Amino acid sequence: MIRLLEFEGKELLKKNGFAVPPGALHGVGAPVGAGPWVVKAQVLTGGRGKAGGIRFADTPDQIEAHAAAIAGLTINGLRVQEIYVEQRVEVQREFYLAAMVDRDRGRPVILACAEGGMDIESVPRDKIVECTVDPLVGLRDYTVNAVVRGLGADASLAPALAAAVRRLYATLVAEDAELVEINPLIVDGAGNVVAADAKVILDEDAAFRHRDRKAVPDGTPFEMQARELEVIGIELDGDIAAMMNGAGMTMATLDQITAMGGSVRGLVELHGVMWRGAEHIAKVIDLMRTLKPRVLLFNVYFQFRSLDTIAEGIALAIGQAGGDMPPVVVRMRGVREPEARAILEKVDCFVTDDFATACEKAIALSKAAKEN
Amino acid sequence: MIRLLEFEGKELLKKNGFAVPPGALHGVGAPVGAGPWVVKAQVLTGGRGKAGGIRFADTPDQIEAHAAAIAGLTINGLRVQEIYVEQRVEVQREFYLAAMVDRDRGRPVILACAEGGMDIESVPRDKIVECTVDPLVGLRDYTVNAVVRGLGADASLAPALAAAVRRLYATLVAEDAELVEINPLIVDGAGNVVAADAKVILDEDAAFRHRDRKAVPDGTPFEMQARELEVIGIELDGDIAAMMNGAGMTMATLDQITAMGGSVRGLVELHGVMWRGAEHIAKVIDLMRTLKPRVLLFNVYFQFRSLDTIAEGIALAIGQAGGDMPPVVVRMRGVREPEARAILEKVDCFVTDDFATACEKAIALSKAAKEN
Amino acid sequence: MSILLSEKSRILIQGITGATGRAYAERMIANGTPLVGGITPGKAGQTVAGVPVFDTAAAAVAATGADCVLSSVRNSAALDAVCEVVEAGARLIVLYTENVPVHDAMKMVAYARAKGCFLMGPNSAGIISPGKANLADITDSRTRPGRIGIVSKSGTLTYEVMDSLHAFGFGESSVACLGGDPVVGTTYADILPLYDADPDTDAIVLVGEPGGSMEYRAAEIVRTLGKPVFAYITGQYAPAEKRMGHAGAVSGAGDTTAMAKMKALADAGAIVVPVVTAVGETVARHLAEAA
Amino acid sequence: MSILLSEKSRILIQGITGATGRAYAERMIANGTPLVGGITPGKAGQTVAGVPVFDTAAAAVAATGADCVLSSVRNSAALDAVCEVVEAGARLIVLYTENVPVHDAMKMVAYARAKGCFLMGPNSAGIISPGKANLADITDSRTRPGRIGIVSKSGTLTYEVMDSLHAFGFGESSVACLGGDPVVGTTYADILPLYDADPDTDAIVLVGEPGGSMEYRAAEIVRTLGKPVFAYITGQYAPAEKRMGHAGAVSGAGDTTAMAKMKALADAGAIVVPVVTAVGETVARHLAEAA
Repeated sequence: MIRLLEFEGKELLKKNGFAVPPGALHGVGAPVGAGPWVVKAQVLTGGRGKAGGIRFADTPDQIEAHAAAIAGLTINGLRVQEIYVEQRVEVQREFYLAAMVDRDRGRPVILACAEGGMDIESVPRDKIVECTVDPLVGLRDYTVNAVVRGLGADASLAPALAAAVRRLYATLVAEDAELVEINPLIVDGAGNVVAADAKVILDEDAAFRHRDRKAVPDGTPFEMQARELEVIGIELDGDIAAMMNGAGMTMATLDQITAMGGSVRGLVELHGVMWRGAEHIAKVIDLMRTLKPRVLLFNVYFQFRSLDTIAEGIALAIGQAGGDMPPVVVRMRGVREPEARAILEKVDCFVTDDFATACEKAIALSKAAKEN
Repeated sequence: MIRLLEFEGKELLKKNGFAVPPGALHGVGAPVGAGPWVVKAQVLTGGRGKAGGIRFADTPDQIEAHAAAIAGLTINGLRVQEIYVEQRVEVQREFYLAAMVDRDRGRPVILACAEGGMDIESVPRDKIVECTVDPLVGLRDYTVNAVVRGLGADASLAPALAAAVRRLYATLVAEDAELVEINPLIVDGAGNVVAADAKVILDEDAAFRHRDRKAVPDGTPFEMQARELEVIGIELDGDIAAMMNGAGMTMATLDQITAMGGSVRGLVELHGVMWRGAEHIAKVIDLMRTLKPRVLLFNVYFQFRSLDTIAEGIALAIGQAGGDMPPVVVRMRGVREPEARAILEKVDCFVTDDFATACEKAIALSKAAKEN
Repeated sequence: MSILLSEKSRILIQGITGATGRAYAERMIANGTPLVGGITPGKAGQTVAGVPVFDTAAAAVAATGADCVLSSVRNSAALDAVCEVVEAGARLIVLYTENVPVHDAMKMVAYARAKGCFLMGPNSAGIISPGKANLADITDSRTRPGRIGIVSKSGTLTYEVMDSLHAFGFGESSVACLGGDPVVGTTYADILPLYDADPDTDAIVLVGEPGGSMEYRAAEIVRTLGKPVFAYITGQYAPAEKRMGHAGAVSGAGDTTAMAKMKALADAGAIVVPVVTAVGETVARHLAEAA
Repeated sequence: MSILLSEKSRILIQGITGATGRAYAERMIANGTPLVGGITPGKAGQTVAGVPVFDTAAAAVAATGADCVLSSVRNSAALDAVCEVVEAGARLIVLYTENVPVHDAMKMVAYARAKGCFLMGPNSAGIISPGKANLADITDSRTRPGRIGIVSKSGTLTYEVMDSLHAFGFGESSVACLGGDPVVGTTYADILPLYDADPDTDAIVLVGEPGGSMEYRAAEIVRTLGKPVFAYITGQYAPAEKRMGHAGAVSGAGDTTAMAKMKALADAGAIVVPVVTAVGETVARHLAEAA
């Protein structure tokens, strides 16, 4: 899931044939064209307007003043990443238009509303037209026409809006996007259809089709570092850092610890890096230690790969850490279990083959560590 | 079914990204580029080479001599329509490659053979690779690869041939073609993949997607004139000219007349022009009379449109022809039958509501006319 | 009973506000065919022949529970129209439209088949279950309820077959016209087992034509059926390689001639009738002998 | 018996000449899974683990009569691979590949469904009918033939469920892993009726997760079943809006949380198990009470 900032989204829309207001990042040359302008906070959250992240400027001096003010903002807990300055467009009419992947229905869906510019979740459901597209036949005219009717515009605008709907769907597919939301899509003073905002989420799994794309998924520093190690990391605020194989096991371990009265500091799902060997595993363990957990828990069950690698990785990490290691609990089951056990006998850790026992032990150790 | 001459087919291939040898119609400016050249008869039949319709020229004078000789040729009963002069290409390797609509399977099919330049019907069936394409998913790599393997070329040629296969399929779909056959597809001296011949059949029903296309289906003058009147005409060499509604009725009438010992001079299927009114029907009847049939037979059964129009058309045609009209037999059934009968009572013709009776009468009249 | 279409069907007309659509709607309502609505984009809220018009197939199906559609749109809109009603969940579609591009036909046929929808056509004269529902260009008064099932590629020839059957006292359980184009959705092989399973059908009349292999697949099915099949193949004397209006009727390769198909059907156990006017008599003779 | 996969299945491995494909092939042959061939373009004529390799799925199906495929190809080739085997007529496909683009997943799922093919995945751990055939990354020796049917989105969690069942003397009729991605072919709603109809399955264990609505559709089916369904939903304490490796496990909107799903399943009559390690004990207690 790669979320784009507004200006990145607009670049992508422009590349796919949409008209967008002329603009540039603040600090990159002079402001585009003549004023008036809009100075916009670039940040991956909504509600920018209310938070003072969108301001109008008539002169270059005003741009500077607004940019300075916006640069210091934190909106919904996120710091403003960039400042974008674009020409202000005269608005004749505003619509809401979006295409997204509906994961439940397993189909692309197009959403349209005659009223644009507001939070779509606050619009009554019956004012939103929702049309799915069957990937077997693609976007066809009957769907385009139904969406355009949903926008409720004059007949004279219908051809331009139909073209925008086709372009939107083509963008969703061509860019492997999970969401392309234009809110508002506007009709400007000259009667042109222009994308005045852009919210785009891309599918990182399709990177092989977009080699030029630099994947920039967001997250906490821990989560970003985990991604660099090709594992999935999630940061929480409890006591135990746990490493599992498989998403189901990861969630089940979180469930089990929580249900038994413990708490979790962080989760790492390592499925997919086992082939990298013990040293890579040790690096992941080092990363887990940066969370300063009270206990490290490993809960792995391998039916295809063998357990030696993970055991070697754990032993390596314990050895390298010296005394700076929190207590370690290992639950292992599966292929080459006796061999893996033999490796771990040489280092200081608690080993079991039982899921519940491992969680119990980790909770007890974390509570003991807390009391000290 | 619009069949294109070689040079028209090559223009279409070029438009769709294929390399073709540089060439031009004879008489349109100077020969393209430097020699040697090939001078080719443009005619809608195969076997041009054996018939002397394809000749090599090293000098402009030779081109003129060959063109004069070819212009006079009749190949498989068809006169040469145009003469095409193109640069002669050095052939390193020849393949057969075609895409067509397989009407039986209801799918596009791609045919490939490692041996090109010969009549594909003479190639053993097991040397031809045949792959259908499911229109729900389009042409996919597994099919492209299977076709390329079927061409049996070196791995170094595979990417260029794969591109040619994709282009071929895209041409079939984009041009609404029923057949795009390239025989031979060649690898020239420089290693380029070039379409050295082109046989293309287009679907006239898709004319609405190709407004710039001038539809030129072929046929006898009678058949072409019928088409101009928006009916389907077929010329045969017997005695009775018959007009029916519906293709099934048309064939059934031919069957019935033939089975009962009669013979047919021509068939007209008028479904689709009924809304044009009596005068148009009369024009079609005038066209039927140009076949000089011994009898005119009408066999119509309308369940949706009413019979008045056809009756009026027949009456009009008989009136306009004066004494120059062959005997007329009318079989009518369906909507407003009494009204139609009343119209025909005023002119000289035999009317019945029975299919077999009408055929019997028409055959008797044609035999009587023959004996005179 | 009947096949595919009955008095319980819930029918929509696609393009109901056009001249042809309106004429069909009025005829259906006048003759008791269960028409429940129509589709014309931008005309929602209107009524035609007393039934409501909707903007989209999805809205029409949601509001009326329709399961059958008669589609009479221009050829350039046919692919779109069929995809829309297939996606909306129609179980039976009659596509009356002629001159549909063959690439569009291939796509719509593939889509309808994938979704388990019976598509009659393109270029189908329709389907009728006499006395129950009429989704065809066949006049209600020219049909007669009865126990013979007809399946035909041709529309007009079907009139002859019915007349011939009526002359010997027979009527039809259903009449299904597959459509004259070479690529159509529903084929003989799909229809024959439905008639065989229908308790109110005693015998089946199959009307075929030269070109294509659809009649050969039908012959394979005929072998498996319990009921007699009477087959008439038109175009027995048709010139080779000529196009007879129905693009399907191209008798090209040797073994797609009418004669070859008649032989294949006879070999499979069908009773082959040489001329269309003899269908009724042949059915009467055979059923009398069997009784 | 078992569902979808049995000793009569005829199995192909797509990508059989790769390292993973080869490993699967050797394990299958060693454990008696009816592997009949493999597909790798350009490698026709080779053999792997004693079975023949073909260039195309069509050739492999024609030569071997195969009906099931295990596909282990790179993510960029997955859509192509699935389309090829669906078109070749496979009835069951396990797509083991992870990180398949969601647009590709939508296309392959639509195509497989349209053709009536059971697609497990993308990102499925596979399906196994213990003692008969193994099309999964689950070791044969860790399974035990028996009368409990398992259907799960997760692979690893399925190991825990089996261990928990084995501890109480149970075994599995089949184990079907749907795949961890948000868009997968076969769903709980497809599998549950198969277990219900299987005479050799006594009870069903359903393992679900937060995100999506698949478990709600499962609950609707649970109401209609005659056999007891035991449901464990993982991610009960998962933070909202976090991605847990399986892209599907996004607990976003309020009502796609594990807790909400547990309630829906309980309301539909399923026996909800709060922790995965308690599955075996719960099944044992319930079946003893019922007996």
